[in-house]
Amino acid sequence: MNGLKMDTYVLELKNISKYFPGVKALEEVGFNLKKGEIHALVGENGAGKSTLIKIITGVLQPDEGEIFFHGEKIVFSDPTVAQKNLIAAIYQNPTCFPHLSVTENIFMGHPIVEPRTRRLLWNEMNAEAMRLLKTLGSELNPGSKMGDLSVAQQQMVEIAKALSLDARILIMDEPTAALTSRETEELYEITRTLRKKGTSVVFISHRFEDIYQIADRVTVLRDGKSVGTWNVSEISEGELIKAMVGREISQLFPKSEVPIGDEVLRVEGLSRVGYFADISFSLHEGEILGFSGLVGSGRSEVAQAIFGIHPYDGGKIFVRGKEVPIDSPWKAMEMGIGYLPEDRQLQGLVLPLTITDNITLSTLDRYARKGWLKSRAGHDISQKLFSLLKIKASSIFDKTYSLSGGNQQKVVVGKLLAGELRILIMDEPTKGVDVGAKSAIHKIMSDLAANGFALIMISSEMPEILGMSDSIVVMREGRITRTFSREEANQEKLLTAAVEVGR
Amino acid sequence: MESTKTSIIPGGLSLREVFLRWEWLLVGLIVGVSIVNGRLSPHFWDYAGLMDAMAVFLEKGFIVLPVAMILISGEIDISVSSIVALSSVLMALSFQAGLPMVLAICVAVAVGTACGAFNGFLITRIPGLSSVIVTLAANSLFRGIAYIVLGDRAVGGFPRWYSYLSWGYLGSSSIPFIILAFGIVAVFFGLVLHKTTFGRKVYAIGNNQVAARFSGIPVSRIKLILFTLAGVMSGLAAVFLTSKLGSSRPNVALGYELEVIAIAVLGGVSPAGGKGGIPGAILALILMRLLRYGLGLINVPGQVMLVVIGIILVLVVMLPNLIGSVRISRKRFG
Amino acid sequence: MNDSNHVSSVDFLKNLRGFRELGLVVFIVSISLLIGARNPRFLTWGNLHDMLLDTSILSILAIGMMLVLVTGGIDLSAESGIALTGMIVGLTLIRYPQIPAVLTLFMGMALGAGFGAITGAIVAGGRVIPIIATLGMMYVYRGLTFIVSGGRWVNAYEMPDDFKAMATGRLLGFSNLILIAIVVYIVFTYFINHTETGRQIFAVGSNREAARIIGIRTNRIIWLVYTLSGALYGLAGVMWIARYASAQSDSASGYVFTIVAACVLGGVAITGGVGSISGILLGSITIGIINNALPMIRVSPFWRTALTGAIILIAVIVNIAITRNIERKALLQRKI
Amino acid sequence: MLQKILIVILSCFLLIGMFSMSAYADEYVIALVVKNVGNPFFDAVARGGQDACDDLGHTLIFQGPPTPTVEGQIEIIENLIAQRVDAICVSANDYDALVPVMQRAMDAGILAISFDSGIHPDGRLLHINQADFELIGRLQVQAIAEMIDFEGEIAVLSAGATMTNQNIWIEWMQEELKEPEYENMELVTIVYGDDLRDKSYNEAMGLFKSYPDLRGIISPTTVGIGATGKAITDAGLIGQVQLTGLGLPSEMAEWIQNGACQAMFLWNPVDLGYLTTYVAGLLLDGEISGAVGEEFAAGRMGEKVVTEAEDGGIEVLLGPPFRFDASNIDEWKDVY
Repeated sequence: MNGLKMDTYVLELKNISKYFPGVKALEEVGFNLKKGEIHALVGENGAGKSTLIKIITGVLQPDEGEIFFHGEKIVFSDPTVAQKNLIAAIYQNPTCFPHLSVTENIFMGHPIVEPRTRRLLWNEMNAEAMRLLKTLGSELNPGSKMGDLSVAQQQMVEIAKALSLDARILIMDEPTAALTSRETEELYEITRTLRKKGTSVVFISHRFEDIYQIADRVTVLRDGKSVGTWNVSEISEGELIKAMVGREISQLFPKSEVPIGDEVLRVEGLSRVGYFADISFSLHEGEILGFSGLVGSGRSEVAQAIFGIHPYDGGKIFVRGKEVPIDSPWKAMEMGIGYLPEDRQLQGLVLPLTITDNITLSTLDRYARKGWLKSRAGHDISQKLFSLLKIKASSIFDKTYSLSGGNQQKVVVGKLLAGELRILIMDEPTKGVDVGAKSAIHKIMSDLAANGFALIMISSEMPEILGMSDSIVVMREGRITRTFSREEANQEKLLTAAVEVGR
Repeated sequence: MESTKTSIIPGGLSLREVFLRWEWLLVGLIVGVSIVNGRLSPHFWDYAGLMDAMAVFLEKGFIVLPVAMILISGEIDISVSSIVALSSVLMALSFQAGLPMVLAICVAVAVGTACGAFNGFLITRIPGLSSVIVTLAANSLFRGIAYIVLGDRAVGGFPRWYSYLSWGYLGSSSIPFIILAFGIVAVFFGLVLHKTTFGRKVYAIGNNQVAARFSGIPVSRIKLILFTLAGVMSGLAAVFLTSKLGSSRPNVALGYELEVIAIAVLGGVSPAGGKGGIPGAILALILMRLLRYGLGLINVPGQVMLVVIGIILVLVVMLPNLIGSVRISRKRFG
Repeated sequence: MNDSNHVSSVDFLKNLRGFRELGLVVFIVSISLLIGARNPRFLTWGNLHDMLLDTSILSILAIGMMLVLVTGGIDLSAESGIALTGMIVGLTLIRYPQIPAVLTLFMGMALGAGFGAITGAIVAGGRVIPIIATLGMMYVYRGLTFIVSGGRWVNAYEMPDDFKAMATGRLLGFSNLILIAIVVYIVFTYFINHTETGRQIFAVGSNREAARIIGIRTNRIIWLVYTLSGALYGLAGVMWIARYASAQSDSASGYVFTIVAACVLGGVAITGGVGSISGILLGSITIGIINNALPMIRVSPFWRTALTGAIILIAVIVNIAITRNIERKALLQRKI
Repeated sequence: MLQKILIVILSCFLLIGMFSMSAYADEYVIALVVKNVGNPFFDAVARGGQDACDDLGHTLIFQGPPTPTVEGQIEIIENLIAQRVDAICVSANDYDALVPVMQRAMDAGILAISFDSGIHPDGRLLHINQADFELIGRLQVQAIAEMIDFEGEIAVLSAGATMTNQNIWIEWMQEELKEPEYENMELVTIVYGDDLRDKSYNEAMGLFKSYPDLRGIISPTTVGIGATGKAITDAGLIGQVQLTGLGLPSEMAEWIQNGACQAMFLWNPVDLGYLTTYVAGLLLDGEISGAVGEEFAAGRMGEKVVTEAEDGGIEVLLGPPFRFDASNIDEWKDVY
């Protein structure tokens, strides 16, 4: 028992270093966690946050340094050791089992069993899963298949799983990235409750909102080193940004005013059975049209229908006044429509390929004569975009999996730009992207609009929507509920339209 | 994403370099096997014999090429052997019915094309139908049709020149004609896969089909072409195989489907898609052939040969993993 | 939260997935009635029993294959594993005919588990892609079958009577082999649905990285499924030689395609994560019917191969059509 | 660890290879290429071949593909040509398909002989015929007719649909059945078990069900007759359905003793291998020329004569097939 060591930290990491071939992922990082505190861990992508977490959970082992658990030295040789010591983690991309039920996802690894025969007790587990989900305010059926759930719902299950472990240390890696504001509020509430019960929480986020709402202390990592730890009440947003990026970023949302030009895209009564219905809007040159609404309200589905990924079964699409039937992405791109997908790793990039291969992927036929590749032409274009977008990599021949999230996103944007497409649909363009890259992407979008491009931006982040859009469409359950101009929109109005209170 | 940041490889080996490494391994093995063979049997270094040995069942090689491409695109085709049988049988029948041999050969290729297109059509048009299931069933279906049309008969009596395809030599040299034919086709496939936009798209699909689709690549159409291509080449293989056998029966080319996949994978093609290339597949074909030839020359019984080939297949594929893990652990602790 | 609406439709869909198996049942019943109309003897108890008997070995093999497929692998070595264990047990019986028949079953399982463990070690430890590792081992085990037997067969007269009686004997009106299959099915139903390890197999197949992160020893699980597959083909190998009263070195050549077909028909996803005991049982029975019924309705032997292929293809397509139709209906009912 | 074991195994194989190579010093090398290895029939052939080589002082190479495919045989023959053997004696998997490669062998100055299952005269110098095709075909019909008193339905369960020998025998069976004494008998169907144990067994079971009045089965193939014997026993039809054909005594002992098969036929494979190799040796030594009508002493086989074959080539006939029944099976079951 640790009765004598009352003042020690629950968890203390000292001088942790971790090397990967050729890279120092962490260098003499120190980190500590008090009982019953919410400790935010921030830093740009690639700063080493994920590595640090993997070390705490035992997925990775440090090359140097020591870990103290309740004041005693401990070695987390594999994930089970951490689990036994009641350390649980909720990862950035929900690490779920898509083919299995919610109950199984919650209890995999620590099932409720009949003590003597070790038979799984399904009824007990289902009941417990139901109870846990209820405490989270979710009415998910524990028998549902995980793969059928939305990302936000999966996140809920992940949290329920952490609760079921009754963890003393809970690590949340960007838990709010996929959540809507209302869900985020719920998550804050749950986190505070946990704190009250004495659980220590490590909270990773890119959103300053999260940090200032719930965190007690904040540790900043930069380039694998810890910059420092502060009480949240003692550090301003500006100072925090400065600590993270090592420089000051003046403005996050630089959408410049440009004259709105001709109509380039008009959608009339678009519908797809089971997903959305009666969608109508129009888009003009130089305009950024924001699409707001809860996750699952059908925003992405509309975008993908316009891009030809999934067919629509009713309505019309007009490009520059001419009706065009769009049945494939190929056709959409022929019409000058481009789509930046929400999930850049799954939908946007072919990770094992190089930057140039990815940038030229959708326009391959242009760098070829009668099918034979002329690589030079492609390289030239890539090189140009590489410099233009300020992608951080040694060359255009780097593999995209080795890039940070923000730079990966820039490559996807580059692919879009290479296509010389004039109508761009961007689905969550800054999701999971660090502050620096986020501002860069916003700058690019603004420049594009200034050059007469027409943009649709789907985003779950209110400040982003409000800051960037010329006009805003709000969707709820597959239908457009309201359309706002830039001037009349505010956070409250958007939210009201998204949830439509009093339906 | 941050976690992938951790996997930066120093000096970033490009895919091409990795290919090269694998191919060098195969070249090394080929040299090794040749040396051992040469020591074991005095007949091994007989140039003409070696050429003839390379030509034995080279028609399998014709199928390896498109199958490698299908594997690279992340799909699989286990119906090729049956397509060979059906093409062969229908070619023989149409010849027997009075068609000139040249047209009968066209029939074989046409039948192969149709079978391949049938596979491709089902796989691309019915979402949820995987290539494993389709080609597994088509494997029975095509061979079954061959049995239906030919029953227990064999058809032969082809014109004399037709046997030249598999048995003839180039002029007075000792290079079999089929080696030249295969060489031409192999170069063509190598160029298509490695030097054209089509090939680039195949790799993109194999590495990430969703992203390929989101990038405007017509995934279905390319897969349809790939399966049709496998059919075309199976038809062509049927032409050469029938020439070799001098007659056709519904039970020719039994068991080719797995051998062909084994050779492609030995050549560095990953059944998971996105990896490998034509040069590797060709080297693997040569390696496999030399191995069987060498073992045959010293009269290793067929059953022992099975064991040896099985072990070598596993060992060769395991080798890079073992070397890799040794290197990593040395780096970590050394 | 606004989950409730979405969730109910999801649940609806989930329940309907069970209808995939219903589709198979409909297929089995209708084809049986069709064949019964052509040859009434097909629907007699005696024939149905024979059909189950035919299916017993296949259905046992299908369990092992399913476990492997669920982890995203495949075990091509199963077919030569059958021959090898059968041959070794057969040869042992020549030398020690006094071995009780029941013991041979366990002997086969132990041998098979040993072979499976080697295959599993190559896949899990050597990190060789399953299709190649098991293809290689398929050759190796087949070759070893020739080598251990020296090319000879084990003939009926060399096998002890009680061993042969095991395959022909009946208990409570059911052939012993059917009973063995039933026992295996009960054991594995329990294993898959009610033990932690059983569920971990599905977890590994569903998302290997996630399984590793929560502390499942994924390599051990992968090794385990090949070992279990081995134990089951070992058991099947003994049943095989008992049933046909002969151990040959080329036993079960090409049989692996039949096993995979049974699994695929039963709804096991080649990509891993999905598979159910009831599904593969129905899949095996469907294959059993095709094998058993076509000779009975005097289909020309030259037509059978093609028909088998066509039936598998049609069954799978019909199944997909039904599922899609149901899903579409569910979508139509969704309120927008 | 595993690797070490594998390396040891590998080097063992290489040693075997060296060993077989060291035998090259002898005068002539005669190769016996059989349909497939792992078949006791051909093992007996090999024993006979070895005896003949011992008698004549030549070297024997025994080879065959693991599965009975013509592709496998072509590969083996190509390898034999490359190592310049002096004679190739082949039991063909296909009557036509080996002709080109055997012609190439002859071009290389190699003696080309077929035995057991012949090839077209264009591709051989001589065929060693185990027994007259006509005689074997007719004999089997006569035997089954006696067993069923010249009355009732009979069926044929053959090997693969493409097997040369079986197809010729079946033609002669049909010819024999045209004789008036068989007017009350009817050949209802020919089915194919592909020489696979499970398939042959299922085909036999299918016959019982689709032809309830079936009285007899002729199975002119060793796997088929063995599987049918087992099927008759399992179905409880001993005495009701009669069985004859060509089978191995070792395999058929059980079914002859229990009455499922009253009698069946086969020539002596040891003698067949002996005669084939002996004739090859004599031709190489120049002792005989291979002209029609030539008489010669074939070692322990006694006097033989070169005759014209049915297909236009020349052949040497081994002699009439041997009839196995309950009275003599015990002496033979351990021989082959």
